Amino acid sequence: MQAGEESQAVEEAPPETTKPRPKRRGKVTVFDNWCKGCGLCVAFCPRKVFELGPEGHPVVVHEERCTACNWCVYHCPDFAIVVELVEDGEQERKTGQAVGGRVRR
Amino acid sequence: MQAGEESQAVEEAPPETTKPRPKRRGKVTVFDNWCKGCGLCVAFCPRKVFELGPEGHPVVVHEERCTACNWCVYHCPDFAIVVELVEDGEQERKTGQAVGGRVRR
Amino acid sequence: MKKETTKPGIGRYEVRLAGKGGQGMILAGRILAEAVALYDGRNAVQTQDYGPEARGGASKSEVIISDGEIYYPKVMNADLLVCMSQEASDRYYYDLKRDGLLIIDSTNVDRSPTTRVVAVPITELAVKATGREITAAMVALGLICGLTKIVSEEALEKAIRSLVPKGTEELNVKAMHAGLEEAKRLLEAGLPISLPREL
Amino acid sequence: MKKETTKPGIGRYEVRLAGKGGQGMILAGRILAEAVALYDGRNAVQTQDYGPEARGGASKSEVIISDGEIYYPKVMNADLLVCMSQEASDRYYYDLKRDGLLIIDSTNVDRSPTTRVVAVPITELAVKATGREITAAMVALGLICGLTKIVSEEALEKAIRSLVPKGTEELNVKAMHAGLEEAKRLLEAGLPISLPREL
Amino acid sequence: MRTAFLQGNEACAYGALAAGCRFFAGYPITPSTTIAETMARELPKVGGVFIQMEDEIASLAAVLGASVGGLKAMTATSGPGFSLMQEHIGYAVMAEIPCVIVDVQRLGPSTGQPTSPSQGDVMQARWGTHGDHPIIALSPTSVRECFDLTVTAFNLSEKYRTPVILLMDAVVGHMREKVSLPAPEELEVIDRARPNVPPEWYFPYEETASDVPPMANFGDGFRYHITGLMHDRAGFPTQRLDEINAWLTRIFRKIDAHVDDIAITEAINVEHARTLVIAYGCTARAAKEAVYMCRRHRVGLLILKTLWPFPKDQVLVAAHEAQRVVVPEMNMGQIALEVERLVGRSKVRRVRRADGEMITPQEIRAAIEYKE
Amino acid sequence: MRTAFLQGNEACAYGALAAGCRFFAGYPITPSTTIAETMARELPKVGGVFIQMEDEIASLAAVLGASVGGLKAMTATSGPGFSLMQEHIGYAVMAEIPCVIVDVQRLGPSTGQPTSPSQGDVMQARWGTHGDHPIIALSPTSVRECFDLTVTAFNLSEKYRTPVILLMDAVVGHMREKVSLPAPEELEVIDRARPNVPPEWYFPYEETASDVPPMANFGDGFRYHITGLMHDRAGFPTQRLDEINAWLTRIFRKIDAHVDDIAITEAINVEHARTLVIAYGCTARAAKEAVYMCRRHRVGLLILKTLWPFPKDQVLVAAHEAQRVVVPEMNMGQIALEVERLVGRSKVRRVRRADGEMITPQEIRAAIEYKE
Amino acid sequence: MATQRQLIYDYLRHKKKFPNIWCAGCGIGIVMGAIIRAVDDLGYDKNQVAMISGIGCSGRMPVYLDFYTMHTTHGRALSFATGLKLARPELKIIVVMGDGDALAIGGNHFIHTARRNIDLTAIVINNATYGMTGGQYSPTTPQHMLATTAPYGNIEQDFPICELAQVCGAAFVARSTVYHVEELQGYIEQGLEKKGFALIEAVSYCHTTYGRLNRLGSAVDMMRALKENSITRQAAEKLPPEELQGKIVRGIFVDREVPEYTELYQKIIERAQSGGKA
Amino acid sequence: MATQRQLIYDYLRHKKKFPNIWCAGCGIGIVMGAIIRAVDDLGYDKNQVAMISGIGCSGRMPVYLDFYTMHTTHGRALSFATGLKLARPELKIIVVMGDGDALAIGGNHFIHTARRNIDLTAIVINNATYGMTGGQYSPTTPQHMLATTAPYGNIEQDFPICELAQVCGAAFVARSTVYHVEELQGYIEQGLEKKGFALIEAVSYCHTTYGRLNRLGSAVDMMRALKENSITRQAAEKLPPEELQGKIVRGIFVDREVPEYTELYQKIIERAQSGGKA
Ligand SMILES: Cc1ncc(C[n+]2csc(CCOP(=O)(O)OP(=O)(O)O)c2C)c(N)n1
Ligand SMILES: Cc1ncc(C[n+]2csc(CCOP(=O)(O)OP(=O)(O)O)c2C)c(N)n1
Ligand code: SF4
Ligand code: SF4
Ligand code: SF4
Ligand code: SF4
Repeated sequence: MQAGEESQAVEEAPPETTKPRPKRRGKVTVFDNWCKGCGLCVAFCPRKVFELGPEGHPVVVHEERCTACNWCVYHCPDFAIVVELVEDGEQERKTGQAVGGRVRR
Repeated sequence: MQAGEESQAVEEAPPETTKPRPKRRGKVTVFDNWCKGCGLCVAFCPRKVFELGPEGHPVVVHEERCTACNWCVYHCPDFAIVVELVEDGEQERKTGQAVGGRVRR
Repeated sequence: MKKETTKPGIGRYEVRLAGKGGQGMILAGRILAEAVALYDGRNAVQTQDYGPEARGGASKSEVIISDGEIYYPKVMNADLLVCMSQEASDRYYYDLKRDGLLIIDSTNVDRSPTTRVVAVPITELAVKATGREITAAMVALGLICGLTKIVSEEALEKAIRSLVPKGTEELNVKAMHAGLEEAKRLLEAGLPISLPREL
Repeated sequence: MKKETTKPGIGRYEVRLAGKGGQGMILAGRILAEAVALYDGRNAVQTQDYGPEARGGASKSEVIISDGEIYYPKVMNADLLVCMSQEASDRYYYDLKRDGLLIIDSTNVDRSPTTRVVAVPITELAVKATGREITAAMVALGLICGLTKIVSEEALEKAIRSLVPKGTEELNVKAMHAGLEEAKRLLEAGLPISLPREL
Repeated sequence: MRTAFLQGNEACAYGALAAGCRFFAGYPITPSTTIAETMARELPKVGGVFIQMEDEIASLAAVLGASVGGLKAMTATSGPGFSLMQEHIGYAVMAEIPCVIVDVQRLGPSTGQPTSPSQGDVMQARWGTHGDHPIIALSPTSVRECFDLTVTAFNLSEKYRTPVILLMDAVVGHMREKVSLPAPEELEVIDRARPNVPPEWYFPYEETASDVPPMANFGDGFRYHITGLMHDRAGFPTQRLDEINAWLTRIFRKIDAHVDDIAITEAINVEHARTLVIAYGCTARAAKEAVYMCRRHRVGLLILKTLWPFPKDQVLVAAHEAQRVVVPEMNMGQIALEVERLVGRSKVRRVRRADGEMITPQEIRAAIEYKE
Repeated sequence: MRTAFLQGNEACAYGALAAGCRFFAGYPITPSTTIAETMARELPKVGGVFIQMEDEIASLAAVLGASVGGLKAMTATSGPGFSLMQEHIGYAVMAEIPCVIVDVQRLGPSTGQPTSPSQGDVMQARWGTHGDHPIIALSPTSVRECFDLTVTAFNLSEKYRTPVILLMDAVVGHMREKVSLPAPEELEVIDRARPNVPPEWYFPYEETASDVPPMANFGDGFRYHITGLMHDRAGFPTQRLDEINAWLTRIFRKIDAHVDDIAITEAINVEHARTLVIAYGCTARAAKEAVYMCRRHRVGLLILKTLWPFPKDQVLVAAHEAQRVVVPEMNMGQIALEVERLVGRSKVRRVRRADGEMITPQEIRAAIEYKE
Repeated sequence: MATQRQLIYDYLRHKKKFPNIWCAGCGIGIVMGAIIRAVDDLGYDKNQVAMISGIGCSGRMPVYLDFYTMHTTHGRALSFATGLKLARPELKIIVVMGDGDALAIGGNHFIHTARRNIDLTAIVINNATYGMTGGQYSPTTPQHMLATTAPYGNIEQDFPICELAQVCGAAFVARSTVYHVEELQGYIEQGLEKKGFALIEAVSYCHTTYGRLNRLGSAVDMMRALKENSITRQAAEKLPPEELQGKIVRGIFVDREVPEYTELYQKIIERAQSGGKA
Repeated sequence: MATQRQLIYDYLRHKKKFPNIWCAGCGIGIVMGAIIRAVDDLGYDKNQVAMISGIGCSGRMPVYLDFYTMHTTHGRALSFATGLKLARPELKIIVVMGDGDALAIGGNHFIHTARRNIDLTAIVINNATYGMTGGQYSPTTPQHMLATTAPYGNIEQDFPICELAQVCGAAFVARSTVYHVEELQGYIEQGLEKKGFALIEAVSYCHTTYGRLNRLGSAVDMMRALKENSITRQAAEKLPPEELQGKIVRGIFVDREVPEYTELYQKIIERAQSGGKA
């Protein structure tokens, strides 16, 4: 993104989202051995994909809701989340794409 | 003076001043043992009261022109000049008075 | 020049509490030492070691208890070693006394370095008693008190009340009692425990 | 290990130029030393002392001249002392050699510490020759050259030309010549002057 | 008498307050920070001032400014900060400004190991600033001594108009022990001698019988000059050799001639000792344990509470009959150098460790019992 | 060979350039400033960089940054600035970054007497930074040696990956002498060993046969880590005792095991000398004069060009038959401490002066001829 | 753009150094993520990038990144970086500092480096406290807040970091927060591309010390506060000063062309070598 | 107002310390005159006034003045003064510094002291160079000018001293020159009367080093330049930026009410003593 533009503030979704299954979907992986259980992803994921597990680590409970917005990826201080983009249907699994970020030149 | 006011820039007088003998007059003393001969007083005295002497020190050559403006007193870096105020005529010799300077409270 | 005749090491009892930063081992050591020193009227010295990762790395606290003067302030050969993490257990077991007492938190330690060990699910007990993992350190203190008697129950409770954050006193005392009860249970079961020799 | 046999102090000639900051004594010392070392092909070491008042306080420059190696770089007992101020004369006279040569600038020094002295109105000569007080140092150098021959005229002139500020070469050389002439006059008059012993 | 269970760092802070310290300026650094934190909390209660400065250089500068203003003042730091304070330690010596500088030694060099203890700054305390100067440095071995020696540090600094360095280590600084603190009336507290002449007659750097000229505080009507330049007895810059030498001689004499008053040691079984252990700081505790372990061997122990000026006479006396002198230190051998100089190199066995771990009684015992 | 009439400070700057120095960062201070001024003029001519930093702390930091980038780098200062550099000297030791630090000693402590010479920073060079560390310090006696020892300083710093301190004094620094400077091809110039392994195999702090691991420059494709913390062979922070001890041992050994290579002395008539004079810096010149004055008395002279590591063996050999060892210094006795430790206190006579005046040959002669 | 997996593999010293030492939820790791994405986005070769830090929690960042990395002394990172830049003008140098590091002990180097306008990208992670040493007040701790050394509340004004860099002469100055990490990444990219001194302030309150002492809640609560209490410069301009109190103003403060130091020095070399006035 | 004779007698250590060590024509003495007239004008008791300086030509001023005087170390005068002020809040403390002293080595203390807004009157004598050490470039040497360490011309931007103090939070900031000594005196008076940190920049070019190297003529010529190249803030506002190049802008930059440090600290003492939150 061009600096100076307002960053798109991510809105938190209502706890039980009733929105249809997103077009852009993500496959979410949490590395438990790097995660320290700070809870940022659980609290801020706009689609409430995570819940706090018994060990204090987030558990992916609603992967189907994930829009691959990458909020959690960019905000996890411990590099413990990877979200891979899954285009609906047959499409090959693709690399996650930035919401913002400057286009590579 | 109140800071923020423009300081009254002292104008240099023409070398041979033809102005009448000033009302406010000064008695000018130079302490040779403190004076280092920088020449500031000689150059800037608006009434050209000084000339550079053979030893490199200023010599008071035209005391009668002195208006006790105190330029030399305030600018001599060596505290080597004292100008005492002489009111015209009979008046007792008085202490030099500041052109600017805040009034004592 | 002063000549001293006090025998050193008389009744010297060495305790090491080891775990990870955040498990409260340093506070626990301080509570134990302060209980002994201020309320049981004996001598105690407490020291601590921690890494730069004040909140995460290895951390240990040592308490030397004695009726006489305490010179060397660190554990030479521990009489009592409490390990709240696997790393601590692996690392510190080596200087436990032959007849020393090893307590491990079996919630966190899978592999014990020896079979002569009192394995108690300390963290689990804590969560059960108070709902908060962080009170495990108090459970451990209760356990120590109950098993070794190096500190009196009253002193320990006083020290806990004076040193834990305001508002959490009851919670922590509750955890201590959970430890005490577990100790009682263990003693009744007659597990292989080496208790303090003198003092 | 190296064994040295060179005799020290052979032909060692010690010069001190003393005055006030701003009189150019440090530059004069440098010129003298460089003349001797670079153009007369002998050895010279030059040192200097000055106060924080680089521009006003006491200042002195010392030059040791020798055909051999020079160890101690400072004046022990001056063979030649040039004093351009009263203070310098009062202060440094004490370590002039018994048969050393004392030159004072009689323009600035009123009271000479001894009668065995060559008193020359150096500053006055400078003003006369060049109109500039600051060239007094060059007059002094000319005088030294003429009286003691410790430096050759050619070497001195070369050194002056290479070290004085660009554009002032002629002025300074003129001053030096004024000094040389005064020396000639004095020698002809046969004043009591002790000249270098050896070298 | 007040019994408490305290950290060495806290005891140091309480000692300072008891000694009359009313100003603290510092910059946080492990393992000294709790001293600052205690002072931040306690000083305002007694009307004193705590300020956290932008760095250690400014901290010691502020301490010196406050001391000149008449407050007893202190700072506390550790290795890297102590290095930064060196210029101002020299200034304090030169201008003869009382102050106390605490260095809670951690493992160096450089950032080293911030949470590990060490005794690596002993020689730095003596030689860290440029130019020749005497210094006083004390080193406590227990929490109670952290209190006591801080009081002593203030007393000596006021008495001798000089900076005093308290060389703690991360063991004694962070150790908690039961201590009984003396009541205020039990303490001897020394305040700087103040001039008893009218201001016109006052010379702030005058020769006096005690070698310590009285010190007027700024604000008390004595308008004098202070400088880091060599100065005359009035405090004004001088280049006169006689004045420089007079100052230099006095500044050394005021410490050297009073080593007896300054040098604090504790001697245990040193009479007729064949083996003498010399130790200080936390290592002295290991040494004490070791010496008692070897009771049979005619082993004596000399604990140095004063490191600088070096307690030369005490060491010479204690080592008189010793065939071996063991010097354990948590460094590569610093005090050992002085000991070697005094008793001869061949007699000295160093026990050294500079990896952040305490030397154990066993290691010292091994050196005591070692057969060459 | 190029004959010129130079100041010691200028010769030092030319020596640096000849040794390949291409970076200078400094802050002006009397009497070192002409070194900076010469470098400001000369460096750009050879494509090098001069920068005046905001203070001495930043100056040494910039020097270390530039050295890590691959340039031979130097700074020059005097007492007060040298005190401020202490923290970064420790960093350079810890991170093993080559650099040369010139201290043109002036009279201290504190601001002292900026225009007067001294040898007051000798112990500071050894002990000024916190924590245990070895150091190399050299001290020239003449203008030519200012050139030569600057070259040596760079060579040693590159060879041993360590900061080297050049302890000049205001006499040699400001003295002008005729010198013949060697042509570039006559000079031995040593560059740091560079890794000859692929980047993946490179360990910047590895144990090597020479104890000095090769150094990769930032920008050359070796992406490694540098820290002032105790570190492992890869440069990453460690708390492991085995790694800390390995580092500590190596860092001392790389200097101590090569004292022969580092310790430069000049011995004059020391065989069978009954009286030995040990001197350095400008004082060595007075000593030489004095020794020649007393030719008849079996007087020898050992001039120390290397002060640290202390040339222990040379001193012991030279003092072998000596009944008296005279140590003249322009301080209150600093090198004398080491000499006393080695040859015994009773033999040593100090000749000391710390008022800014050079010690004279006569004063040394008096000590040589003194009858107890 | 590379995937997160790829980024981790490419830019992090992932094999040995993780998990990192920071507290759970600390924003320093978030800044680190923004940096590697910025570097990747700009297509820099890793052999072209150096990272220099001071001492503090933030100062530990270089350990984790596979660049030329240097963890220097407290407060002096910019001075080390200045030397390195002059020796290696071709390197892209990122300097990471805490607020205490950059502005307390390091304040002088901060203003002088900005004044020289030397081509460095400096990132100040402003956590409003000294994190590493446990919560003392720093030059950016807001007035009245508590700190372990301000048990009665902090009485000092805080530094306006961006305004300071601007007045001193920096070429690029911007502020964002770890909540607005994509914006932050953009500023870092702009800073890296700017020829001259670029200063980016990344606000990331320390919840462990500053947050706990001032009862500001968990890492989650403090992250939410960054979102709710911050405002863009554009929006800020429209607000009356009272309402701006306590708000974090985000945006670019300066973006200007100023002659850069290493380039100016190159001209000096050319002049000297062509026998110019010495 | 006292006569000059009286001022000399009252405020100068006239018996022993004169003539002063400064070069003939150096403006430092002129500033000194302004200071004693200001103190006299305000009617302060000498026993109420302290002067603290750093190292440099300007740093020698305290020797000559009959106050409590302290010549500290290079760059640190403000830190010493901070300690003294906290110990003796009743004293009027004047801190005299050179530009190198205040802004090169002392830059950090400068910005922090301004930020704390502690009641000191700081006078920076800006002579555009390091006078004492013989003419090296300082943070106020204008770009392109020569210095002994900038033989090819200075390539650094110079610090805007007044703007810097202002951004950091000083309560009073003003600039004048030694030519406009009465104006300068007025500012010093205002600074002394201001509760809070007051910064007065006195421009006084060093003709001995800076002037000579740059061929700017004698002390007289450079004094004339101060007159001719300076302009008031009011007038400056009306000029286009090009015409302001190289001009010295005189006037008051800030004069505002900011809570003062020693007063705030006094409140902390009161709170602590009344058992307030610790
Ligand atoms: C010279 C010096 N002084 C003090 C310290 C101790 N110290 C380490 S980190 C730190 C401050 C940390 O705060 P900040 O710079 O804001 O970084 P953060 O930890 O908050 O990221 C201090 C004071 C040090 N290492 N060196
Ligand atoms: C730590 C330290 N570094 C350097 C010096 C040398 N020094 C003395 S005065 C001075 C600078 C003088 O310039 P400035 O501060 O502008 O004052 P001025 O002499 O121009 O009045 C310097 C660098 C010193 N005394 N101490
Ligand atoms: S201004 Fe003062 S010092 Fe200068 S010439 Fe005039 S009297 Fe002398
Ligand atoms: S007071 Fe001075 S400047 Fe003014 S007219 Fe008289 S002599 Fe001239
Ligand atoms: S202490 Fe604060 S700044 Fe440091 S890692 Fe923890 S949360 Fe981050
Ligand atoms: S060198 Fe410059 S600033 Fe210093 S006294 Fe001389 S003219 Fe004034």
